[in-house]
Amino acid sequence: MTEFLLIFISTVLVNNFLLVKFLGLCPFMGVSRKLETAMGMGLATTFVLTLSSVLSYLTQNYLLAPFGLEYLRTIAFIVLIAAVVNFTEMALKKASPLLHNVLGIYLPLITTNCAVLGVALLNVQEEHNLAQAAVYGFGAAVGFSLVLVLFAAMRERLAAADVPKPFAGTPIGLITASLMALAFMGFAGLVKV
Amino acid sequence: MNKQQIVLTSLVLAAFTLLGVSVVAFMHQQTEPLIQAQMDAALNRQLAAVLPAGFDNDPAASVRALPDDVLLGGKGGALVYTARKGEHVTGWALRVIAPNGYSGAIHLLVGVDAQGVVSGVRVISHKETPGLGDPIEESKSNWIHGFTGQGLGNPDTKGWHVKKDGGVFDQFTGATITPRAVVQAVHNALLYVEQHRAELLEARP
Amino acid sequence: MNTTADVVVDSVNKPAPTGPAYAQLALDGLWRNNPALVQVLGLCPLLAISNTTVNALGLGLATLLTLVVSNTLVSLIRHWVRPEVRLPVFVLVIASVVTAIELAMNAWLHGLYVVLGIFLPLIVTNCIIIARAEGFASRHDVARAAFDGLMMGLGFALVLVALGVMREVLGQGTLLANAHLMFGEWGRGLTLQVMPENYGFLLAILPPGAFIALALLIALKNALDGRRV
Amino acid sequence: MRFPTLASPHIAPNNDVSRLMKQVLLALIPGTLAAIYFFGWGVLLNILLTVAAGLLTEAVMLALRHRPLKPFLSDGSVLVTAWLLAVCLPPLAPWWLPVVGISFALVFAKHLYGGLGYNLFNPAMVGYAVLLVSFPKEMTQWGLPQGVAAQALGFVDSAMYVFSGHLPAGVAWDGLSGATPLNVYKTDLGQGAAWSSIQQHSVFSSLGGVGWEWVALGWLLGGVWMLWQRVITWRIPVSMLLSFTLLTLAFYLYDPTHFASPLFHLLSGGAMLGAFFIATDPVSSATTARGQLIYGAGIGVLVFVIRGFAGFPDGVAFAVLLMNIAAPLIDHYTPARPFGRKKHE
Amino acid sequence: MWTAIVVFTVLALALGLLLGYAGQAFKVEGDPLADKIDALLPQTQCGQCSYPGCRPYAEAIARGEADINQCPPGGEATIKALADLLGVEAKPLSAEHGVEKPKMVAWIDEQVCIGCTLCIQACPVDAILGAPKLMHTVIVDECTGCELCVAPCPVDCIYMQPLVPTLEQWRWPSPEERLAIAEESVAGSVRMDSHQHEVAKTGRAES
Amino acid sequence: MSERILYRFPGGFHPEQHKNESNAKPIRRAAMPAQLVIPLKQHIGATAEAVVNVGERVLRNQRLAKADGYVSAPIHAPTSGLVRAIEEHDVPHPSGLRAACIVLEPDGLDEALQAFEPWPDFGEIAPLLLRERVREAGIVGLGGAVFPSAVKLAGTPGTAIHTVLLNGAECEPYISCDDRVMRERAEEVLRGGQILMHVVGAGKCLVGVEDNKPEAIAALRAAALKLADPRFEIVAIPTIYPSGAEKLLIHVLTGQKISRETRVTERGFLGNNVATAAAIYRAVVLGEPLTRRVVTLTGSGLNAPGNWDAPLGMLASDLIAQAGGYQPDVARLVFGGPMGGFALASDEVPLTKAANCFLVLAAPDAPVEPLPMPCIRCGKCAEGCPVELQPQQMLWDARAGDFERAEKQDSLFECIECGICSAVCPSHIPLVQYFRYAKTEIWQREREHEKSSVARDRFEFRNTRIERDKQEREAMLAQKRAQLAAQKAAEPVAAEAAVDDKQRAILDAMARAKARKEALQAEKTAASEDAAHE
Ligand SMILES: Cc1cc2nc3c(=O)[nH]c(=O)nc-3n(C[C@H](O)[C@H](O)[C@H](O)COP(=O)(O)O)c2cc1C
Ligand SMILES: Cc1cc2nc3c(=O)[nH]c(=O)nc-3n(C[C@H](O)[C@H](O)[C@H](O)COP(=O)(O)O)c2cc1C
Ligand SMILES: Cc1cc2nc3c(=O)[nH]c(=O)nc-3n(C[C@H](O)[C@H](O)[C@H](O)COP(=O)(O)O)c2cc1C
Ligand SMILES: Cc1cc2nc3c(=O)[nH]c(=O)nc-3n(C[C@H](O)[C@H](O)[C@H](O)CO)c2cc1C
Ligand code: SF4
Ligand code: SF4
Ligand code: SF4
Ligand code: SF4
Ligand code: FES
Repeated sequence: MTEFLLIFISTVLVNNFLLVKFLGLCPFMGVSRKLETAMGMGLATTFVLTLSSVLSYLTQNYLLAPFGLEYLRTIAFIVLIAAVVNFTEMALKKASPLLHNVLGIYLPLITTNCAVLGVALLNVQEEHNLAQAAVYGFGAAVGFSLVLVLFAAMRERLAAADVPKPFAGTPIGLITASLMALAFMGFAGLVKV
Repeated sequence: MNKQQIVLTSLVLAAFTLLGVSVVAFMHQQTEPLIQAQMDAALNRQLAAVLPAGFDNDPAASVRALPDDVLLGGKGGALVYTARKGEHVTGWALRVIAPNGYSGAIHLLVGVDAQGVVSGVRVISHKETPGLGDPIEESKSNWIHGFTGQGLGNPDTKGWHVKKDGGVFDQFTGATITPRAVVQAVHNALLYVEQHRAELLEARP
Repeated sequence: MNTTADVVVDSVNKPAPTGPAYAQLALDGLWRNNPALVQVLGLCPLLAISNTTVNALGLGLATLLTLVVSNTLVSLIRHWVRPEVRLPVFVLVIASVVTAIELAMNAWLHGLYVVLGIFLPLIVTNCIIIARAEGFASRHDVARAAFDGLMMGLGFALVLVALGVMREVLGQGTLLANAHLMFGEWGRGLTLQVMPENYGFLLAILPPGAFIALALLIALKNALDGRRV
Repeated sequence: MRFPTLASPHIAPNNDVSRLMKQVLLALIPGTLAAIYFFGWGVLLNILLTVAAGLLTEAVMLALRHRPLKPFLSDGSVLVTAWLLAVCLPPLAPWWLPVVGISFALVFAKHLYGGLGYNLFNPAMVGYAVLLVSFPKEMTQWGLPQGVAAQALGFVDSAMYVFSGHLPAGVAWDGLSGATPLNVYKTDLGQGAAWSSIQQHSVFSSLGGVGWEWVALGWLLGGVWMLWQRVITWRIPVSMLLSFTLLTLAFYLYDPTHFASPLFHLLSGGAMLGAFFIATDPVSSATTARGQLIYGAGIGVLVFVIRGFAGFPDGVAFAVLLMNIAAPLIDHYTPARPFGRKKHE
Repeated sequence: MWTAIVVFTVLALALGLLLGYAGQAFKVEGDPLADKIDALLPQTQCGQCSYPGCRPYAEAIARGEADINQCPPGGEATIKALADLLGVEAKPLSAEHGVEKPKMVAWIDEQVCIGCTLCIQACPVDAILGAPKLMHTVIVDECTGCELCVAPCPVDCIYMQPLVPTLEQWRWPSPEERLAIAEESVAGSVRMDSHQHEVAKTGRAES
Repeated sequence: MSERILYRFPGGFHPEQHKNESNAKPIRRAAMPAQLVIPLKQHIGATAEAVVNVGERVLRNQRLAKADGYVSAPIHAPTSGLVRAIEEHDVPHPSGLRAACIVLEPDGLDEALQAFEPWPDFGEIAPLLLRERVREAGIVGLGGAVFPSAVKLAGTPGTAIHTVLLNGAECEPYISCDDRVMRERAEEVLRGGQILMHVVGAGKCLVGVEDNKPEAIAALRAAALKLADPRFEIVAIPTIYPSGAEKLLIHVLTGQKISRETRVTERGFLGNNVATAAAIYRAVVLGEPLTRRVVTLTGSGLNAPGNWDAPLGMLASDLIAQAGGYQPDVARLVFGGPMGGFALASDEVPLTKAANCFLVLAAPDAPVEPLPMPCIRCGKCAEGCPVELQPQQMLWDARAGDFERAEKQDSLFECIECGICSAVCPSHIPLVQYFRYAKTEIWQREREHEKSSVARDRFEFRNTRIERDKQEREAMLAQKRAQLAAQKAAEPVAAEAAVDDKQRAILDAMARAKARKEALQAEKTAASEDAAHE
């Protein structure tokens, strides 16, 4: 249990995907202008990320490894992710049209979110087992969503700020992200592995 | 739902998969031996840096896992690479762990010659504070070269400490923990070699 | 937004009825619609792999190559792909290209391959590549698609290298450190000590520094554009 | 007859920003005096350096942004930021350290956001954190307090050292500097020592650390005065100190060998300064009443977590920055409950 | 190599079936986005956006063909609303499409009007009353101020006049506007030194 | 009288009182000026409709304009004279816009009309009739909100009023007209209170007066004793601005917190200003319509501050001349008090029913607007806000143009525009200005949105019409051709008629929809204006 907790804390706070590992930055910068949007994106990503973390683990260990096809990992994973995303969309539409309305537009964006493929690849690199992969994927997603939502709230406050012209928009967003990363460095050493 | 469409779709996708995978698989066949060679070469370069010069075997290939031992860091995963000249063992490279760095474990490769003298040490990975604990890296400072030529009696046990603790090894300004941990780990590796010399000389992977 | 630019370009450029002029494509990729500075895509490698010039150069070139090849292939196959599977097929093509490049780098530039780590396979999800495949290559002829890939790739790589230079010089005071990873042993001689020996503003090579460096570059571009407009 | 139509209300204002800032500066004096007494002239040098460089940076940035110099240079906020950063820096730090810190803080954490009032992060703490991660060597060389240090430097010698790095003959750097109590605590605990044995170290005293406790009490005094003057409200300092004390107490009671007493935690490092002067920075903190309680409590928890379990000896700066991140969201979820409205309306 | 090809072909076939199914299931119906955009446009129907009316412009935005800053009557507020809806950065009004002007209404000089009905035909919202050979009047409440009736008038008797608010419709100026008004007003009514203007401007959000 | 437990409302502010300048001398009766300018709208709601013609001679108390709708009030002549004009004239309004006024030239005879039958024994009169009298007499709230009193008296169906509240707080600095009215006409005020209790069937009348007016409290208590009516309770409340705001006053007196959505009548309270009560007394007992009011002329810019009983329509310049004219360094003219009032550009504006004060400030007391600095989020404004808002958040919203957030998240419309936040802000930000702007901007956007929907409907309708016309024309052509070919006649006419019917039906439907929307809109605006002033 402690082990899972440590993995979770590590992925959410210490090695946050966005601020430390630099994965998933495009949607981070792109869909963080409004709090509501950011929440939708966070929810959708959490679901897809956790699911694809587990599925990619299975693919790696039951499809690629037995046949010695590890070198085709990237292809297998990305196709898998595309499928998962497509499916999520479909399932959502069937199960809850309301939720689909909220999340629908974000789902396609997730295919090209580095974090999803990144989690799959890192699971392999860190030699996680199934349960670890699941926690790792979930933790990464929670870390992603947390930072995304906090960032969106900050950017909303920036709307009235007197930001110098050349820095308005993306640059000041990046500066904010930078100072967030600086603050998150305070968690360094929280989990010693 | 149009079934024909679906089948067609999947066929198109399959066709492109086939194409892509074939190309990659072909590429893989071509590069596989090269990659293996590159990986060996990289490891060999590392080993050569710490092992005493003049071996003629492939130390990368003569690798053996070592059982857990506090002297090796106590976290498992310790390895030993043996260097030989002919049948004669000229030294070992031990992959050990310094468990008590400032921010966690420091992974080391410690080269020891057959006489039990350090022939070279390298840090493989660490999480110490950049700018404070990282002079242990070879690329950042020469500090790590300070071990070369030292053995168990030279200096004596008291000397195997950082200067602040009365030993002979330098610490860094503002950072004692990291060098302390490394010195201790190297010393422990020497002790391990001393205690298991016979075993190390004989064992073959 | 790419589409908007394309429309404008289309209307501006009369002599080439089949698509935008090459000069326009070059201008777009390198400056006006620069993938990193304007579209703000491909941020992950941009920030993760720009701590040294050599890493930046390595990944920049790999991305450039991927873009050219994938744009070319996508343009070639654009007529045979059904709309429902367009995205998966493109992704597949890109993934194949990237894997091939990855294998090649592993074989011939092993040191760099190790340093770039997972960001090499992650080129697959670099949003620029899919964006160009979708937004440009799938609608234009092979030559233009390839050229667009080249220019977009160059635009990206140049920004990546600029970031690498900024961060390396500021952060550790050197330039082209570890050049041997890319150029082999003779590359060691290329490393320059730009700042005094013990210099080091670590922030520049830490994560916060990456964000700031990119912010400064984008702001610089905005300022330059602003003055012209 | 015609008259100018100015905005209501039509009464003269009785308060302004620079007055507020001056009150903060006044409140900083007791703690600062104590710090100078215990840690030497380096503290004063730090303040002079940050203030000078801060004013210069502010002026340059205002000019670049085409904003009027006079009202903003005289609002006093730079002085507060500079002063607060200065007292967080190691005394006798090389001159460029405070200069780089304050310049970075004002440029990146303040003016790129639009200057006074618009920054999302506490500029002083941004300066401190940037210095800490960029120059850990310089940032961890702390002067030993009066009574522990073997020697002491006069003002001129201090200035000489700060600007040139040369000590007068016969003075050794080791006699002047050493680890702070929190650093000793963190390091020794990390190496497995017990709290009781750690306390034997010369920098510890009965309350906190030698000197540190008086400095902390100085901040407390200034803070209480600010409360009385209504410069700050009680919510942030009280909730922060409360959550911090409760946590340290709980852990201390649970395992007194491995956790220090709440008293030590409160009276060492930046806890007091943080509670009254830094967490209370109005611009970057939460502003709703309920939000401020959450914000303060969050800082208390984070200081405890970072001091106790993460890599840095003191967590105040990072805790404040982390809660700065959360402040807009906290404000969003603690909206006004207008007069007469029920909770869930 | 052959294992690879076989394994992946099977995988692709399977996924392809699923994706094909998904592709069929997800055919986009209608364009709800265009409706949402149209609801934000001022419905002046003036065509300054270079589209024949608000709805076509809304559809163009929804298709990603038109930028959000092309509607001068909507001005800054509309651009901001569109930016919020679409999750993009707001930008200043595109100069080539025009400038934001105060709200106007058409007024017909009835002495001059010859009753030609050309303006009636031009008005997109039927805001002009009148019959052939009779003088025409504008229904002020219906007029959107699109100016489309001005050009067709053969005797140039249609003028655009600023819409004067009634006491009920009057809106307080924002403090920024107030300062701007004060700046323009006759000297002596409000005196401010130049740096006060500067400061007032600093309070204004840059867009 | 037993001591009542008083409650403290959140926030609040202690401005300098400046009451002594004007409250020392008794109310003086203003001399009739040469001209009266009587605005047709002196109340919240629809503008009254003039019922006299230019050139017509009118008598005092004669009705000049009739109420136009339920939420409206008639206007009566304050003296006899000639109607010179009905035209646009400067009126006291922050916009500086002109509005329709009746210009009356007094003939000096002051011939009166007995407008209504006096009802000294109002206890015998049916409440309904009394309410009608209040309406006919043109009585509106004199506490500032000028809401037609008869509408308020109708209460909320289904809830009984248990307490009549007479608001004598007069919390704004400088103003003392209510103070003088309470001192000099205490009995009228209380008799008015009795009428109100009778109309709404309340068993209690609370009179809240800030404790900085001890003479008024004493006078009221003496009057209550004299009337020997145990239902009155005269309560001295602490002097904190804005204790006169109705819901805050109720909180002070009873501890109840009533939110904006709830009308006080729904909780069984009827609140009226003390001067309103006195006016109701005069209308009922003496049969006089509302044609005069007591107004405070005060401030350091005046030579002789004091309170005047003046006819409605008298220009401020005439009033000020009677108050000894301006000091040489006069700098500002404010309509109302210094906290909630607005500055006037000209003194050529008439006294209206809303005018409780003309505040004339000399330069030293009328600081140029101090430099606004950026908001430092210090929260002083929130601390002072009596309705527990977060002004700094609303400011942020208003500046970012995020009106939706201001309204939904930050409850902009709860703001009572008391001005405390502006007064205490260390950055000197004119916060209330932002809120007034934001509120009116939101209304304007709603209006524009309405208008654009209508425009869309009309545009689409026109397009379909054109399309149909075209088709019809083509159809006709085709038919003519067919006719020519087949020589048939009767059918097409019927078809055309049918189309016409359909078109008319659509037009009718549109007109109906429009009317309904307008009605809704008008109601909403009236309601929100009302709320904003409460
Ligand atoms: C942020 C921070 C990071 C540190 N990182 C290290 C480190 O990586 N290695 C180390 O030996 N000491 C590190 N230290 C310093 C130790 O806490 C401790 O001060 C030092 O090891 C004691 O050395 P000294 O006795 O020379 O002062 C760090 C201190 C701080 C504040
Ligand atoms: C908020 C804050 C307030 C501080 N106040 C003081 C102070 O008053 N006097 C002082 O000498 N050091 C002060 N410091 C310095 C910190 O206590 C010191 O940086 C911290 O203990 C880290 O030093 P170490 O890492 O060497 O332990 C302060 C630091 C922070 C972050
Ligand atoms: C900020 C504020 C202050 C007010 N102060 C007073 C006051 O001092 N006296 C008063 O009679 N009404 C005051 N009012 C108006 C009351 O809320 C309420 O509208 C009035 O008492 C109703 O009586 P009326 O209809 O007779 O005017 C104030 C309103 C506001 C919003
Ligand atoms: C009570 C109070 C506390 C403050 N604390 C800080 C602080 O911790 N750091 C800082 O940079 N400025 C501080 N300031 C100054 C000012 O708010 C700061 O410069 C702004 O953040 C700059 O926009 C403080 C001001 C006040 C009134
Ligand atoms: S410019 Fe605006 S108002 Fe005019 S037609 Fe286009 S969208 Fe409609
Ligand atoms: S009357 Fe003229 S300006 Fe008004 S809507 Fe019709 S065409 Fe446009
Ligand atoms: S009082 Fe002024 S500066 Fe303080 S929070 Fe309110 S608006 Fe901002
Ligand atoms: S004006 Fe509005 S926001 Fe300001 S204090 Fe008064 S009620 Fe609160
Ligand atoms: S490069 Fe776009 S999300 Fe990582």
